Amino acid sequence: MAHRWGMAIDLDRCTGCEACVVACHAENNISTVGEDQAALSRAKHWIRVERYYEGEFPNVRVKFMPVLCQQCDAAPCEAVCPTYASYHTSEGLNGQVYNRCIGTRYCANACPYVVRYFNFFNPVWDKPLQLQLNPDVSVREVGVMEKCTFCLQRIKAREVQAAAEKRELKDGEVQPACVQSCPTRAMVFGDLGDPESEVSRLASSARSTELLSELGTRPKVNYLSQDSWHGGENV
Amino acid sequence: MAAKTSEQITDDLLRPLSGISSRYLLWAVLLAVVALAAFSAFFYQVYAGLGVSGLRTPVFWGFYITNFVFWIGLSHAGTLISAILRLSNATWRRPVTRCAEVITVFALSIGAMFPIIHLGRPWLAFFLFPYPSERGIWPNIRSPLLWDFFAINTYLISSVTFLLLPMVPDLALVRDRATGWKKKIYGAAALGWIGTPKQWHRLETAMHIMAIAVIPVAVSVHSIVSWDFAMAPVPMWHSTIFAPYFVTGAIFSGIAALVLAMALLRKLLHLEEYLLPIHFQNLGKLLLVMSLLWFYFIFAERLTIWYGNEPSEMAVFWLTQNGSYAPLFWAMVFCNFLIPFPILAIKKLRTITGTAIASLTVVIGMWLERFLIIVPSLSHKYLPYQWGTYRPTWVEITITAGTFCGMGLLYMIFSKVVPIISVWELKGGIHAEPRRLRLEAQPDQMGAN
Amino acid sequence: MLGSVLWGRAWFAQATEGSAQGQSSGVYTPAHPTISDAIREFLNLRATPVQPIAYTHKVHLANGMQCTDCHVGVDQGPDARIPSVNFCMTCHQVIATDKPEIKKLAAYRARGEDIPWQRVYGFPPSAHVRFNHAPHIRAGVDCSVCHGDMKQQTVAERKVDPTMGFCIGCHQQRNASLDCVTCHF
Amino acid sequence: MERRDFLKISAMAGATAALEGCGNPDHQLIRFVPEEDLIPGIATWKPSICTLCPAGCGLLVRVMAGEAEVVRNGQLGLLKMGLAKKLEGNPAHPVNQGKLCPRGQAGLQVTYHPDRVKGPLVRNGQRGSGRFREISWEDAIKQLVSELSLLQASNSEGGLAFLTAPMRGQRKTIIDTFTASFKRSASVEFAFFDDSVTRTANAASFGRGLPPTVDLAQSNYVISFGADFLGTWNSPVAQSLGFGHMRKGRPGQRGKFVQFEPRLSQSGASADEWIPVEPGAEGMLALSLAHVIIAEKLRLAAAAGHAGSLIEGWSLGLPDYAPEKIAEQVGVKPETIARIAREAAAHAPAVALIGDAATAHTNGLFNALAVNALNALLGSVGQRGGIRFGPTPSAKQPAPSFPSWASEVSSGAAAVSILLLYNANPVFAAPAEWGVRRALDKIPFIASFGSFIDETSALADLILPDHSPLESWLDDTPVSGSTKSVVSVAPPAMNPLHNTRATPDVLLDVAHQLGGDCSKALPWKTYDEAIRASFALLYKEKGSKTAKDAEEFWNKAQERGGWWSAEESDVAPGAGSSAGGVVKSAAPRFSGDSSHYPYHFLPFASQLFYDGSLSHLPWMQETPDPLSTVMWGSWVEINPRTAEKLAIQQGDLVEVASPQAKLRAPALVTPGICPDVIAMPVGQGHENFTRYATGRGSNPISILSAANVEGTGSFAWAATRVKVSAVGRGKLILFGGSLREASAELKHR
Repeated sequence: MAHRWGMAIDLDRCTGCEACVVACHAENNISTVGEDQAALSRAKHWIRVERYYEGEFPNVRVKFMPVLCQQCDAAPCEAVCPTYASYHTSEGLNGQVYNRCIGTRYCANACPYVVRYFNFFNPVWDKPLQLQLNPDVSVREVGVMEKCTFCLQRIKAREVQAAAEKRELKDGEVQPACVQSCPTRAMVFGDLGDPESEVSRLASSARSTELLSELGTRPKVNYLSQDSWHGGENV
Repeated sequence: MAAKTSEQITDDLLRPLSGISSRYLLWAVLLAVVALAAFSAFFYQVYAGLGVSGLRTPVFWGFYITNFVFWIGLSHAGTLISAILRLSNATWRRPVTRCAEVITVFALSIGAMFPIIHLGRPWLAFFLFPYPSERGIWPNIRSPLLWDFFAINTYLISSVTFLLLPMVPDLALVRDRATGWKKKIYGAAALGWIGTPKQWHRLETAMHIMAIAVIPVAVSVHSIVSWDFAMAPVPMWHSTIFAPYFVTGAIFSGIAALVLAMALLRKLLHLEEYLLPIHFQNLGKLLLVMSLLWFYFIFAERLTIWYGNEPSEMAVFWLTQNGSYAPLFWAMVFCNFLIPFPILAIKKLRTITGTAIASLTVVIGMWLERFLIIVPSLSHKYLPYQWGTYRPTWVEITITAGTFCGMGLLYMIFSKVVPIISVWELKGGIHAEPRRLRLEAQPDQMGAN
Repeated sequence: MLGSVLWGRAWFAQATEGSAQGQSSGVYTPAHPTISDAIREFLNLRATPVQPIAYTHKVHLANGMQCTDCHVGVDQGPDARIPSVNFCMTCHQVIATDKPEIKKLAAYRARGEDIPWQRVYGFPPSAHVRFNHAPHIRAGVDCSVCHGDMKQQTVAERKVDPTMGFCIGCHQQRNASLDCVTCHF
Repeated sequence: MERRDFLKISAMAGATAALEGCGNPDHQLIRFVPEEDLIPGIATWKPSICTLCPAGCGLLVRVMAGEAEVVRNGQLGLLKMGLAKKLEGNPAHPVNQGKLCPRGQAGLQVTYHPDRVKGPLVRNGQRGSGRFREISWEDAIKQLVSELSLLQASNSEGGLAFLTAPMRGQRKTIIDTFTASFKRSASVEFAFFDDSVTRTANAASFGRGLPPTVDLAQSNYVISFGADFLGTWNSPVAQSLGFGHMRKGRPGQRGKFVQFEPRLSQSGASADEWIPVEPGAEGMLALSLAHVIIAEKLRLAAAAGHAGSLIEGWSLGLPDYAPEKIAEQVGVKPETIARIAREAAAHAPAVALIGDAATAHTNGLFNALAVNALNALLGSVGQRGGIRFGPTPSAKQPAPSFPSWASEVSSGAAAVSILLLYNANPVFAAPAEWGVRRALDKIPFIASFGSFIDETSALADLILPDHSPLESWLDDTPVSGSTKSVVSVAPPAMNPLHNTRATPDVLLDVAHQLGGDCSKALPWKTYDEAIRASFALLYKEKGSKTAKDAEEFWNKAQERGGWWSAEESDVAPGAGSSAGGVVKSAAPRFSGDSSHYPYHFLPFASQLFYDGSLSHLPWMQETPDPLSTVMWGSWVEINPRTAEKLAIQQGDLVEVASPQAKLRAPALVTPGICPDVIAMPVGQGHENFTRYATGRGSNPISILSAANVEGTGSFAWAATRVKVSAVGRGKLILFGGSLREASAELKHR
C-alpha cells in the first residue's frame, strides 16, 4: 500500500512563531550561510513563514503562511530536470536525489513556490557544531539543489519499523520535524490516501485551499484559510 | 570588378593568408589575454563554488544563460542565411556566405559552453549523455535542457559540415600555391580535390541537400532554446509566442553580427573590392525587415500581457516597463528599433558605416533582450515574499567578456588560415551565374577552371 | 583568487567525512581536502585499508561465534557496531594472551585507547546512500552476499564492490523497491 | 569572513591532515575507549528541561552515537559517545505537551557552540581585557575556596554577593543556602524581562504573587494589553497551545482575540483585532472597559471583589473613565472601547492579559492592577477560560532588587568583596545609569560560572564553566503554564564535551572544603543527591499514590522527566493585601520632554533572542524575525507616516537619540506601529558575546534611562523618549522580499 503523504496547515492557528523553521534546520542538517551570504539572499530555509500585511495603520492585519515544498502531484520541477535528480517517488513525493543533481537549477526556476534552495558554496560548520548533524540525513555539498523532503528519513524509519512489526502505520505516527514542534498544532501530517486520516478530513474541509492552485500543480499541502470572528458561534 | 581576372581574384583573396602584421599580433594577444582571464574565472568558480557568481534565490539563471541564448542566437547568422540565399540563388550572397557560416560555427561552440559553465557541478555534465550504465538510468527526455543538448549538437555538426564542404576547393587552391609543411596540411584538408566535374557535381548536390536540411535544424534549435523558458510556469516565460519570437530574434542578431564581421573584414583585410556597398545594402534591408518583425513580436507580447492583466505577469510587466529594469528595457527598444529603423529605412543612411552602426546597436540590444527575458521574470515570481534581485559579479562579467574576445580571436585566426571569401564561388559569379549551365555543357572546361 | 595551484584542489568538491576526521582546521565542511581525494572518489578508487591489528574473522567464526555477537545492532538498525577494545578484552583477558596481535590489543587497552579500525565497506558521502542493514537481514539476505565468506577472511576485505548496479540487480531479482529515495536521501 | 575564504582555509588545512591520514591508522587522531558500547544509528530519547526562558518546558532529547573530537588529560582524540541530535517537546509534560518554541529548538547549539568556555580560566591581564589563561579545576577551586575563607575570616565591611538569572528548584536552594551561610551576603537575581510587577499586582489583587496560568483553551474572548503571550511572555508554548485550541480546537466555537498595544507584536499579528493604544494608557483603557461593563449593568461592580476595591472610584462605577472622557489620552475611539466591552461581557468566559511594555511603564503597577480588576469584573479569575494560579507557593520578592543593589554597590553604600556570577549579564542588559560597570569595578574578586564569555563574565577574575543544560542534571518547578503541580527533573542527556563541571556540584564541593555552617547547611555530596532528597520529600507529600516507594517514584520521575499531578490542582485566588491602599489613576512619566524627544522608545523582546541571552546561536541569527524578516542584525521600526515626515527610507541608517545616549540601526518602515512610537528589538548589539553576536547590530538598552515602576523595584524600560534622524545607508538583511501580498507596484496602477 503506497501512502500519499500530505499536510494540512491551519492559517487560523499559525502564529508565525518560527518554531517549524528552526526545527527543520535541526532535523535536516541545513547549514547556516552567515551574514554575507544571507545578504545575497542565499539563506536556506526549507520551510519559511511568509508574512503579509493587510491594510494600513491603524487597521492592520497580518497573514502568516508557512511555505514548504508542496510535494505537487503535477510538479513543474520534475519534468524539467534533465537527470531525474528531481522525480516523483512511489509515494507521490517530489524526490530530490542529491547524487544525481548536476546543478542546472532549472527545477528551482520552474518551481512557482520558490521552495528549492541551492548550495552556492560547500556548507560550513564551526566545530563542534557539526556534532549536531543528523546521521539519518545527507549533508549536501556545493552545487546541489535541496528542498523539503517531508522528513523522508522519518517516514522511512517508521515504515521500516512497521514492516518489521508486520503492521500498518497508524495515522499521526509519522510526523515531520515542523509538525512535531508546532506549538499551536497548526500543522497536521498524514496519509491523504486514507480517507479516515485527520489530514484527509482537514483537506476536504470547506476552508481548505491550495497555494497557487490556478497553476494546476496539484500540491499535497492544503492551507486552511485564515478565519475571522463572527460573534463566537461559527463553524 | 568584372575587370579582375580570376588570377587577380585569387591573389587578392589569398593575400591575407600570407604574413602576419604586428598589429594583428597585438590584437591577437590582447584578445587571448581576456579569453584566458575568462578561463581562469571559470576554474575559480569550479574551485570555490557557483556562489562566486551573482546568482541567488530566486534568480537562479543570470548572465550565463543570457550569453547562452545570445550566442546561440548569433549562430543563426550564417548557416540559415547563407542556406536561404543559396536556395534563392541570390548572386550577391557569394562573398558573404563564408563569413556567415564561420560566425555560426564559432558562436555555436561558444554558446554551447555556457550550459556547462553555469552548472553547479560541471564535472557531472556527462549525466546528460544517453549512455548505458549499470544504474539503468537515462537522461530525462521530458526536460527541454535535454532537447537543447540534442538540437545544439545536431546543429553544430551540420553547420560544421556546411562550412567545410565549400571550403574544399579553396583549400585545394591554397594547397596548389603553398609549399613545404603548409602544402602537406592544406593537402590533407583539401581531401584530394582536383576539381574533376564529378567532384564539382558532388559538391553542388551536397551543398543543395545541406542547404535544405539545415534550415529546419536551425529553426528547431532556437525554438527549443525558447522552450527552455516557455515550458516553465514562470510569469512571462510561459508563452506560446516564444518560439517564433526567439527564432526572429536569433536571425535578427545573426544578420547584425554578420554585417559587423563583414565591415571589419572589409577594413582589416582590404576587401573593399569584394565586399561592396551593395552587399551591405541588401543585408541592411534584411536587417530592417527583421527589426520590424522583432518590434512586432515584442509589441504583441507586451500588449497581450498588459491586456490580460494577470497579476503575477503584471508584476514582471511593470518591473520592466517602468520598474527597476525599465532603463534596460528602453535601452533595448532603442538599440533594436528606434536607432536601426531610421538608419536602415532611409536609403541615404543605409551606407556601410550606417548598417555597421545599426548592427552594433542591434547586437547590444539583442543581448539586453535575452537578459530582460530571463532575469526580471525570475526575480518576481508568484509569491511576493520571495521576490528578489540580481547583480552579476566580476566572475560572470569576465567570462562574458572572455567569450566575446574568444569569438574575435577565433575569427582572426580563421581569416588567416582559410580565405574568408569563397574564391571559387566568387569566380563563379564573374560571368553571371553560368557555372551550372557549363557543368552540363562542357564539364572539362569547368574542371580546368 | 588563490592561483592556479589551488583551482584544482576542489575541482570535484564533494562531501567526505574524511575531511572531518583529523581535520585540524576549525571548520567542518564536506569539501574534499585534496584534489587527489576528489579524483579518487570521483573514479571510485579506494585505498585498501591497513588494519592496526590482524584480527581474524576466520578463527573467531571457526570457534562458533556468530556475526551478531560482536556486530550488535546489525539486525536492529542501519549500522553494525564495531566493538570497542573493552569488548574484545572481555574474552582476551584470558584467551590467547600470549599471541602478538593480542598483546597489541592489550597494549591499546592499557594506553586507554580504542582500536583505530579502518573502514572497509561503506559508501562515499557524495553517493548520498542511506543504507540500512536491518531490513536486508530481515529479508534473509545472507551477510556473505555483500561481505563475502567471512569464514575465509582474516581482516575483512572488500570482497564485493557494492556499486549501484550490484544493489539494483539484487533489488530487481527480489523485486524490492527500485525507487531512488529507497536508498538516496 | 566570506564563505569561500572558509572554503580555502578548510581545503588547505584539511589537505595536510588528509595527506597524513590516508587509510593508515598511524597518522590519525587516537581514539579513546568509549565509556559505553553504543550501537550506531539507533536513537534513544532522553528527557530534559529547557532552561532558556522561565517557562520551564519539558524536553525529549534524541541521542545517537557519534565521534567527537575531545581533549582528555591534555591529549586531543576521538571519542565515540552519545550526542544530542534533536530537541523535541516532552509529550507527557503538562506545560508544553510535546511542543517547543524556536528558542527551545536551538538549545542544541548552546551545547555545541564553538565559543563555549571549555575549561576553567583565570584572568591574565587587566580586568575586562578579556585575556584569560587555562588552569586546572583543582587550582581554580582552591583559589575560590581561599578567597571565600578569607572573607569568612575577615571582619571587613565587604560581603558576598551571588548574582544569578532567576532560578528555581534545587539549583536555587543550593545557591541561596550557600550564600546565606556567609554573613553580609546577598543573592541577587537579574533578568531584563522580569515578572515582578505582575507578581506584585497579583499578590495585591488576588493574594497570589505569581504570574498567571492563562486558560486560553477554554476562553471565548481574549483581551491582551501588550502581552506578547504567543511570542516570549510568561509561558509562550503553553499559551500557544491554548490559543490554537481556542481558535480551532472546539468545533463550532471560535474565540475572539483583541490586542491593545502601541506596536504590533508577534501576538498582535495573530489577533482578530489589533487596536493601537498610547504607550502607558493600558490601565486607563482597561478601567474604561470596566466602566462600560458596569454602566451598562453587564456585570455588577461588586463582582470584582477585592481586586476592584483596590481601584479608586470602582464602587462608583469609575465615572472618570467613561470612554469619551479618556479616548483622547488613550488613543482609542470611544465606540471601539464600548464595543469591545460589550463583546467581552457577552462572550464569557472572557479573559484579559497584561504584560511586557504595558507593565514596564512608570505606571506599570497601576496598569496591572487595573487589568486584574477588569478580569475580576469579567469573573474570569480562577475560573475555566480565565487566569488561574498554579499551586507553587508565592515566591517572596528577591530582596534586594537588582537596581537598588547595583546602585548601593556603585555608590559604595554596600561593600561587596566577592561576587559570584551565574548566567546573568547586567552589563549588557542594564541601563548605563545603574552604574553596573562601576559597581563591578568596585568588587575585588569576581568569579563566573557561565558557559560563555559575555560582557559581564569578561570582567571575572576566575571562570569555572558550568556544563551545558544537556550535559547536567536539571530540576525545575514551573510557576505557570499548567494548572497541575509540576516538578521536572532530568539526568544528563549526554556526557560533557569539554572540561566543565556542574555549578551546583562545584558549589557543594567548595562548601564542604570551607566546612563550618556552609558545609552543614549543604548536606548533599552532589547536586543530583540534593534533587533526589527533594523527591523523597515530594513522595511523602504527594507521590504515595503513584509509586510503591520513594525509589520507584524517583526512577519513574527520571524516566518521564519529572512528576506531575494527574488532576488540576490550581489554587483558588483569595483576597490580596490592601497594604498598597487604593490606587489612583497614574499617568506614565517619560524621560525626555516631548518637544526635544518627540517619540516613545519601545524596546521589545525578540522572538529569537529573547533578552539577548540567545543571540550567540547561529540558528537564531539566521532565522528571519517573524514580522520584520530581518536576519543577522537589528532594526528600528518606524510608522510610514513618521518615516515620510523624517524623510527616512526603508533600510536607511537612523540615529536614535535619548536624553542618555544614542544608537544607530537600519530603519524598517512598517504599518504595525503608532506614528509617535519607535520600536526596537532587544538582543543584538553585544560588545562581547561569541563570534556570532559580537559587534552585531545595536543594543536598545544602552539608551534607556533608569526609571522604576512605581511601587516595585523593577525597571520601567518603556519610559524613555527619543528623537530620530536619518544618517545614511544602513545594512538591512531581509529574508522577505515584499511586505505586501498585492505589491505596491501593482496597487497604484
